[in-house]
Amino acid sequence: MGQITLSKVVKQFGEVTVIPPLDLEINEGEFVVFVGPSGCGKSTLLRLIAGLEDTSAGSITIDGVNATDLPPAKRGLAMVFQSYALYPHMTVRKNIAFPLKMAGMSPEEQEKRVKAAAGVLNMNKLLDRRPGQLSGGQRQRVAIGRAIVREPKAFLFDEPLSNLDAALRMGMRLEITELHQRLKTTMIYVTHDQVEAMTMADKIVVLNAGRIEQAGSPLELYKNPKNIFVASFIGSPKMNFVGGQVAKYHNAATIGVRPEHVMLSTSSGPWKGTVGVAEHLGSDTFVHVNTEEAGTITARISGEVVVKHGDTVWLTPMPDKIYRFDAEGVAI
Amino acid sequence: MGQITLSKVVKQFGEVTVIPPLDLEINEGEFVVFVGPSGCGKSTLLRLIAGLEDTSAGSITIDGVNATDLPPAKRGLAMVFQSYALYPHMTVRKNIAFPLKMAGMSPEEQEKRVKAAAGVLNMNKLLDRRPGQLSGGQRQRVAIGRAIVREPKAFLFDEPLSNLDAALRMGMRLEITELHQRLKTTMIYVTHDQVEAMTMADKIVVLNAGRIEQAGSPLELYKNPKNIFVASFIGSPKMNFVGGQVAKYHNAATIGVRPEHVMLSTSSGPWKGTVGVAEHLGSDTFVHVNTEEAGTITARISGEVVVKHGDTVWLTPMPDKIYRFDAEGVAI
Amino acid sequence: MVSPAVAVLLIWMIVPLAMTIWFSFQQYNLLYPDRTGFAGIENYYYFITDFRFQPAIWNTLRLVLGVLAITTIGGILLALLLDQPFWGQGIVRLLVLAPFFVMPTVSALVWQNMFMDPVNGLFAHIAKAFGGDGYDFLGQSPLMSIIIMVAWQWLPFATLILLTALQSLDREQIEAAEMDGASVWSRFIYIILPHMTRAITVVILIQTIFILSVYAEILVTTNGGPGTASLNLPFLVYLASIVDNDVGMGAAGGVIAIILANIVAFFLMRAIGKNLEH
Amino acid sequence: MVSPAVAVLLIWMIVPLAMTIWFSFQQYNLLYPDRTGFAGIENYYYFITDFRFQPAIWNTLRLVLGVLAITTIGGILLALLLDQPFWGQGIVRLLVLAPFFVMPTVSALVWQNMFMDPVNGLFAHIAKAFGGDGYDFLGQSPLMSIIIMVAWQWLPFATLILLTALQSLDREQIEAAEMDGASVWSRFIYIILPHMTRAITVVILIQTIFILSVYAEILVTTNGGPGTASLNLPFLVYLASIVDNDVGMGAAGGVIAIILANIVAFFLMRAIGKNLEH
Repeated sequence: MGQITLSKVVKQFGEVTVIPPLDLEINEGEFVVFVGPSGCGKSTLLRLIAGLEDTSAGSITIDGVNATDLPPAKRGLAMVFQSYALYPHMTVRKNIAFPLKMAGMSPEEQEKRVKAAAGVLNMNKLLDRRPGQLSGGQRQRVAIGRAIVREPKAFLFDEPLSNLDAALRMGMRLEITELHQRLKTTMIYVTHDQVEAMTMADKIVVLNAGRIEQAGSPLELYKNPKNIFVASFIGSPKMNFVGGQVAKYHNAATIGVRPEHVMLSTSSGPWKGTVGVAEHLGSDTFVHVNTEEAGTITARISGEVVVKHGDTVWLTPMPDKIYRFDAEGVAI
Repeated sequence: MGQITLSKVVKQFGEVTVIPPLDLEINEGEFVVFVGPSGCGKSTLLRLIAGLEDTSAGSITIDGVNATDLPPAKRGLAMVFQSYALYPHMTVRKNIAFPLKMAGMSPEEQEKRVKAAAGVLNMNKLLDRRPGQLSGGQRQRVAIGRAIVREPKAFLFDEPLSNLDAALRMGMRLEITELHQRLKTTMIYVTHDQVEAMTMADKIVVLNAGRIEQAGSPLELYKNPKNIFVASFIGSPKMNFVGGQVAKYHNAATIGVRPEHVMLSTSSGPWKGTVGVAEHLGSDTFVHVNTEEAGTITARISGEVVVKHGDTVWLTPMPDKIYRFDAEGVAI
Repeated sequence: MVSPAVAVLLIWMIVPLAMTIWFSFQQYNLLYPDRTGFAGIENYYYFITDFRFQPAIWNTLRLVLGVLAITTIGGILLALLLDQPFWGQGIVRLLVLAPFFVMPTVSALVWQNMFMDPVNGLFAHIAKAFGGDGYDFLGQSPLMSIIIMVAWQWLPFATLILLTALQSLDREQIEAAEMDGASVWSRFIYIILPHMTRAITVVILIQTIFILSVYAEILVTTNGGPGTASLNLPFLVYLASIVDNDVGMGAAGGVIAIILANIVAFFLMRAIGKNLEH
Repeated sequence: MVSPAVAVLLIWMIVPLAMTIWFSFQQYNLLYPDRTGFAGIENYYYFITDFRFQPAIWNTLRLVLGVLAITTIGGILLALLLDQPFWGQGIVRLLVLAPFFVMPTVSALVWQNMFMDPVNGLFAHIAKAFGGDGYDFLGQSPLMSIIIMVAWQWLPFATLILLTALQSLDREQIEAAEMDGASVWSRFIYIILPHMTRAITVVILIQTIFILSVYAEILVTTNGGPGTASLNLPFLVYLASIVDNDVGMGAAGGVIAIILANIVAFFLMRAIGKNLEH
């Protein structure tokens, strides 16, 4: 259960077309991440699937049933909101039980399901608190709990980690991935952070101005980006792009090479430059080098090479890791 | 200019001692980062240096002058606040000129300095806007501009990037580092994010419960952490810690090994386990393996090895990269 | 620096209250200036045993509760209505507020002469058009008439505060409830109403303070009558002090009124205090 | 669903205003019930040319401006004071609010009889203690006396709103200004005052609405006199309609008062509108 098909879905707000006709297939049990810069329509797309926005044209099918005109509650989906959207005047227990109460379930059954969900998310001790007394991570967990109890066909997540701090984000990322492995329910996840997309997704859908730029597995997108947009969006630090003579030499309008595919030498190489900023992460160092031939290039060096501001270095892109793009930015 | 010495500085709020006697030397032109979990006293320490909090005991010397009892304005330091603390009813120009106006500078001189600062930070076009009309990154820049015009002896930054999103954070990190290279003024920077600390600092000061756990260059802390606290705080993903029999074999209470120093094999090794979550970043993969001998271990694999949930794998820690800690958590 | 200023402040604020209490224990009638001195609880005794006191207390309570019921329920309905998007929203919102800017005296006159007048009032005309007879609102149901006048004046205030509260409700909460299968009614009961609780409290308490001291409307229209049918506590204090010239008894009535108001004030302070924390 | 409800609403809100306007163009004096019919602008003409009209307008303005000056400046000072940490803060804050909960009638009586009375008032006693003479506040400076009474009542409201605004000021802004070398005075002028601008606007406008219709205080104490020295617009409307029994002229005065109030309302709406956006 949890097979969702979008067919020629269009969304307009007044005169503005936010999503031009768009087709998308989400398979049962898949973890799909919509990723893109802000304003790319990823949240709107999620809200169309949830039924919180009406489609202007096209159809949405959930498990073979046309859901285009169904109200949100009848679609059998559960959503975790960016603001968590917990009910502030209810205890955690009541928050989680709310969808069950609305479904007219008996109090005993409600309590049983709440206990089960609390067990899964390890928050039995929080049940009698109110949202205002919880930390960001705990609220996040309650919001997920409220989604789980309904046993939905699919979970929808709208940037659920954007309000958490760096360390917590990593932990929750892992927890959601583990949850998916346990429940095996379809999940659709919206984020602007490509790291979240890469680490969590079975399938990433990269959106730009309402269009799907590319959809595929994380490694597929990393290895074979269809265009400059995807290439620059996926991977951290960002891919280096070089135009002009250097690109022409490779028969392309622009070439791209990822920082991890640039070799740095203190003696020789095709691109000579001086070190600007060197960011030491311990495990790696990101070196930003100002070259004459190729502009500012970021290189990632593993381990022990020590370079510092002002050093002269030479860079060599790995020949088999160079991406070539034509004048429209499409990969050749 | 910009030499700051803290000598036996103590801070108490009522009965609670936030900072026990603490000594610290900050050299001219250094980029020092105070890092630690929330509540470790890092912000309080910065505010003591700024003069926004009074010291309960001890002395603070700035450029050889005892500044312990000087009011903030007389210390010649400039601060960039976490909330940016821009004056909302003034234009950007007036915000930046405010310290100059307070110093009684002539309008012409003010305008000249504002223009210069705006040039450095590339925000000439924003001068007539108000803070409310700016994006997070632009506000950040204005706050830095307001600090620059005063030509202070040292800059103090209080978690300046915590309100920005992931992509912007990387860019601003680089900009602040470049600014430091250009101005060569002492900078003291507070953050809870070890990545910021590692990439920006000349010297990292790791704080815990008001005490300095360790101070040194990023690579020094990464390579030779003094104790478990520092070892687990520095580096991403976190160092793996193993106790029990395995540690005893190495004559230690606990051993630690970083994910990048764990080798993964599909055939043999000392620690056998099954893959839990595998996070694919493209350039690397973080594999979380549940082992019998050593609990859950995270390994970082570069490049192409493909493992997936449920696979059986064997892990080998690199023998010369194993950190040993005694029962008190101190490195042996 | 702070302490002397605070002391001056306390005197400024407290002395009038203290003086009222002091006078309430004095013999002090302007008609008999020679009779002075300590009166004990005599003033209180006479004020409370006055045949008009019990009706006044009951009328005060009826007035407050009646107006509160109309404005709070009406205000919630209006706020829900005005929160919907519709054409001409801005103008309608402005017009809803209009009664708030009409002076109480003017409002009372308009209602009395133009609506409720049994011969020439609008209601009488409407009744006649349907073959009925003019009803003497102020004569037959004086208190209810005053309740309607005062409620008309305060409805905009309640609406404004409740609308503001409604607009501060996180849209995502409503959407979450929608996804959770809550009907329109359930969303109102479980999400919207609890969200507005604090605003409703504030509306009730602030209005109570003002409605406790309703006075102009009674003076202009019914003068407390017929009999004691529309007499409330502030009006009784006015009658005692000005009409009967008994300052001591007026002061005693004032103290009773202040105690009543302060019981309300206590709750209002707690609500506002919570708001400030928030 | 929305449209008919909005229509009913409009009628409910607007009809009383429309009726007032209609009556203001009618001959309608209760003493001469046979004289009826369209009066043109006669009512307005007589109301405006009444010898009491000009003093009433000026007194209304003086009253509003006087009270606003005292409450706004006093409120800012009090708010700054109460924002400081000091011992007994909670109780002092509660007491500052006390006058707000005293009914206007009671407050007027207290001031009149216990403070301002030239023989037995507290001020007279103090003056005598210093060898001076009792000053007949209400006789000699009736308007100023009323301004003091009303300001005493409204000061707590102003203080409360301004204190709330002050407490919402980001501490880091003050600290930033401190580091930028701003003195206490500069911080007040450049940071604190601009931050409070909106709250000050709200205080001024809301108070204006209420002070425009001050009425009970005048009735209880001076009755508008001596002469026209403390007569304001609502009181003149009251005199015209009730004492002179001329409903038409009263309605004309009411319309003028409503226009005056609506000019203020216009600005208030804009300020509140901005607040709601915020």
